[in-house]
Formats: sequence, C-alpha cells, structure tokens
Amino acid sequence: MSYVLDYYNYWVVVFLMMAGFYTVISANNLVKKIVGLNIFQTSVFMLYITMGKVSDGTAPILAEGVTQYSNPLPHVLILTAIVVGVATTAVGLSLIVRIKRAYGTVEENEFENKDDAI
Amino acid sequence: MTAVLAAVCIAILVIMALALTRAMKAPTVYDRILGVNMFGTKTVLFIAVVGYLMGRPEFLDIAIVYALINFIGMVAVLRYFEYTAPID
Amino acid sequence: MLVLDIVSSILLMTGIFFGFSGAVGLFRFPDFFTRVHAASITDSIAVILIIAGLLLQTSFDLNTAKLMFILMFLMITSPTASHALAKSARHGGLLTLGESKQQQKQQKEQMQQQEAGQ
Amino acid sequence: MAVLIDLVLLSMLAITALRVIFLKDLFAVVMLFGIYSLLSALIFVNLDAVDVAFTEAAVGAGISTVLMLSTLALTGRTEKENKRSSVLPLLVVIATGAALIYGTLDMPPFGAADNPIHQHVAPRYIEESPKEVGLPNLVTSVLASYRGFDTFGETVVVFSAMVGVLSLLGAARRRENSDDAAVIVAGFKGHKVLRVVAKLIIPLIILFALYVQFHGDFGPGGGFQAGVIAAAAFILYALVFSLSHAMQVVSPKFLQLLASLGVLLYASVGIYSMLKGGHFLDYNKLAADPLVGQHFGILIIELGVGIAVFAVMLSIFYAFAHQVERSTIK
Repeated sequence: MSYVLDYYNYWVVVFLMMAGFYTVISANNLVKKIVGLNIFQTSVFMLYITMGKVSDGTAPILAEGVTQYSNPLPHVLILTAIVVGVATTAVGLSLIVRIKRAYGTVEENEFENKDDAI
Repeated sequence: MTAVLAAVCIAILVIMALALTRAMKAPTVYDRILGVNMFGTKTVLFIAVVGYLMGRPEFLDIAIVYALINFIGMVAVLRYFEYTAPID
Repeated sequence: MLVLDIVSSILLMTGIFFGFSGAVGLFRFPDFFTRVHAASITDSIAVILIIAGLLLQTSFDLNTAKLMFILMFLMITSPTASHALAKSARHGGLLTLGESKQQQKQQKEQMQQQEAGQ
Repeated sequence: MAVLIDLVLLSMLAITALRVIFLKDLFAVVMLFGIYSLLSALIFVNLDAVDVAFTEAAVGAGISTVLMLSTLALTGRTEKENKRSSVLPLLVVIATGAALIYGTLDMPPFGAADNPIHQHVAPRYIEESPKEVGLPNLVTSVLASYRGFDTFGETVVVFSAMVGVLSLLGAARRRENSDDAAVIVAGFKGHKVLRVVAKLIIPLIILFALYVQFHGDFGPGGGFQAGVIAAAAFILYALVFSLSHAMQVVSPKFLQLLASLGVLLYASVGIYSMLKGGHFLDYNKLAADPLVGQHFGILIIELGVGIAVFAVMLSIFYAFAHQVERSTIK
C-alpha cells in the first residue's frame, strides 16, 4: 500500500498530462484545444511541486520553531511558468478571435481547406 | 481539537465532491453555475480549516483570494452567458 | 480553555451539518429555483458558523482580522451571486416547476383541440 | 491527514479533467476549467506551495476563465461533432502515458526528506537567504533577489504578450460618443443589486491588492498576484457597469503608459545599482547597509512588476471586451 502512496502523485500527474494531450489532439474546436493545453501545463506544474514537497515540512516562510521546510526552488520556477502560461494563453485566444473573423469558424475541420480556396 | 478540525476537513471535502458532481451532471447551465458557486464558497472554508489544522494560519490570504475570484468568475459567467443566451 | 474548544467544535459541527444539508438539497430538490434556494442559504449559514468556530481558536491578532474580512466579504458576495444567478435564470426564460407543468397541460389541451378539430 | 487530503483532491482533479474531455458545451468546459485550476491551486496549498497557489488561483481561475469566456462570446458556444475517429489519438495517448508511467517508477518516493532534490541547491538558499537577503518569505527572496534578472525577463514577456494581443485585436479606443444609443449592451442594467454590491466591494478588492503587494516579503503574495487582483477589481467594474464606464475610469492609453512604466521602473533599479558600482540588479549597493539595500531593491521591483502586470492584464481584457461589444452591436 505504501508503494502506491509514494507514487500516486506522479501517476495522477501523468494521467492529467495525457488527458490534456488527448484533448489537444482530438478536440475539434480551437478554444477546447487551448483548454487542453492549459490542463497539460497545470499537470507539469504539479509534477515540479510534488517533487519539491517534504512530507513533514511546511511552507518555505521562515517561522520560529520550524526546522523542516519544503524546497522553495520549484515554487519560484512554477510562479514564473504560471504567469508566462497566462500570457501565451491570452495571445492564443486573440489568435482564435482573428481566425474566427478571417474564416468565420473555429472548427478545425472546417477551415483546413479554406486557404487553397482563397 | 485537531480531531474535530480533521473531521471538519473531511466533511467539507465530501460537500465539495457533492457540489462538483452537481456541477458536472447538471441538467441546465444554470445548475452548473450553481454547482461552481457552491464549490467556490466551500473551497474558501476548506482552506481556512486546513490552515488551522496544519497550524499555519497565513493560508487565510489564499482563502480571501478564493472568495474574490469565485465572485468575479460568477459575474463573468453570468455576463457572457447573457450575450450568447440560447436556452438549451 | 476546554470550554472554548467545546464551543468552537459545536459551532463547527453545526456549520458542517448545514453545509451538508445544502449539498443534499442540491440533488433532492425538483427544479432549479428551489436548488438555488437550498444552496445559497445553507452556504451563508455554514460560512458564519464555521468562521465563528475558527474565530474562537485564534488569540486576538492578524488572523482574526483576516477571518473577519473573509466573513464580511462572503456575507456580501455570496447572497448577491445567488440573487444575480436566479435573476439571470428567470430573465433567461427558465420556468419553475409549477409553470412548466402548467405549460405542458396547455400544450396537451391544444393538441386535443387540434385532433378534435380535424 | 495531509496525504488523505492530497489523494482526495487529486482524484477529484482527475475526474474533472475526464469530464472536460467529453463535454460538447464549451461554456461548461470553461466553467469546469475554472474548477480545475481552483482545485489544482488547492493541491498546491496542500503541498506547501503557498505563493504558487496564490498565483494559480488569481491567474488561472480568474483571468484565464474571463478571457476564455469572452472568446466564447465571439466564437460560439457548442463544439460541432467530430467526424474523425478517435481511435488514433487514444492509441497515441495510451502509448505515451504507459511510457511516462514506466518512467515514474524509478523516481524517488514522494515526500521523502532525503530525496536528491533537497540535497544540492536548496539547503544553501534556506540557510544563506536570511543572512544575505533577510526576508522571511524564501520564495520572494529567491524570485526577486537571487533570480532578479529572470523575473525581469518574465515581466518583459508579460509586456510583450500585451503588445501581441493589442496588435492582433487592435487597441480598444474609448469611443467619444460613448453614451449614444449604439452602446446597447451596457452592462447588467437589470441587476440593480449587483451594481450596488459591486460599488461596495471594488474598493475592498483594491485595498486587498495593495496589502498583497506590500505583504509579499512576509507571507504569500508579491507583485504578480497584486497586479492580477487589482486588474480583477477593474474587470469586475467593467463587467457590472459597461466597458465604456470602465474606460472612462482607466483609459487604454493610460494603461499602455503604465505597463511600460512598470517595466522601466524594474530596469531603472538595475541601472541605478550599476551606477552605484554593483552589477545589474545588485541591490546591495542601493543603500549603505546591504540588507537594507536588499529590502529597497525588492520593494521597488515588486512595485514595478505589480504595476506592469496590472496594466497588461487590464489592457488585454479591454481588447477582448471591446471585440465582444463591437460584435454584438453590428
């Protein structure tokens, strides 16, 4: 049983990664692809944070009487990644708005062959 | 006292699971919004109780942000739902 | 000190009871408007009781101020959110159970009149 | 106890992700994505990543959901039926998933204190940072002082995202005749209660954003979170009252100025510390005593980051909301 407890976090992270990956591949709508991309991204963040956790450690804010802290370095890395992730999502969504204005649709199978028509 | 806090934590988790199933299996979109809203307020309580259970009460800042984001998300959903509002 | 612990655990337990009844009401009630009623009222009472229970746990310092801020903020926003949701649902044309039953009755009568008419 | 909470939250997260895949109504997908990022922020709280949970909740559940909702208002709510068979993607996903799970088998167990990750770099920063930087919040001291140059790059990335969005969607201009009949969609006109309550709590939200901005050294918080929360306050104002009202309060031109001011403030701290004889962004030179210099440096760059992120997030929202309003009027 303790073997499962040790690796449950990693397995759920892999499962979420694959869920996001599947959504990106099979989704027809571009907005849903962006949601799949964000699910994939959040699972990568969770992988880093689970690696940095120490079981009886507390949050890396210095307080008296606390000896064991969780590792603060993955937290800094992920803080930056989240903000950059939102910046790319915003640009991606604005591209979708432009695609809608140019092709009239955001369904992938509908505007695939629109370019040769122009 | 920590036993009571732990029991409260588990109870709030169960309520959050119920609200989540309501949000996932909702007949109309408004039920879904209702589930999301209830889930949000319960998350605020969950963080406050976990903060006290773990003896690190500076988690309360995050609880405040949750309450904030839950309300703003709710207003945004209602506002943009009225733009595209065919009743399904 | 024991009295404080007993009182705060009683408050926490009643808060949980109301929260749980709200969650069950969310599934048991027939139509949307009763569900909104169930969810929002038990939300507010559960917030009051649980935060009051936690307030008894803290000595008077910054955390009490934060807890009071959360209590006041939730007391303002959660009823407003439920009101806005119910109003938007009503505005969006959602019918209550009584009205939808009435509507079905009228449609049945119209169909009978059409058959009687042919 | 923490492990139990961790397991339950992770399984709820997995179920939400599964449900998002099979939903056709995009509105429900975006709402469940809001719950997904809220739940992942909860898991970060449980894994002691307090600052990350703060940012994920404010940015992931807040700004991303609002932007996706405004995109849906432009591109339609339901996904059309996907005629392609889903066998191939499933096979690809299962193959990569199996390979990854095989990979995780020889990773160190979760939470063990003697994992290699805790041996190399972390002890140095946990012991040295109180002496060199003197801030209780280790994450902020590493983010702002040891790794100040990367955070500067990140602020420029956020600024360039604004430039990208504005060049794609066109900067939202404040229409002078904003009170003419064309402004049909003028906010929740019917919701009187919402308008009164919004007027009541928006100052509270801005006050909380300032608290988060200056509390970043001692507890969870900092420039990014404060900027996003302040932007969320103005987004709430724009949602409840109409966009043109919000633009009268904070005009788009002013926001673009503010964004560049934030990045400039960050860079000027670096240049100033070079003028005082140190390296770029070396705060020890900012004041006589190095520790006080560190405090000054971190305070000012967090302010610069807060201003820049606030202006960027709000002008991105303006660009999207302007598109939504333009599309509904014609």
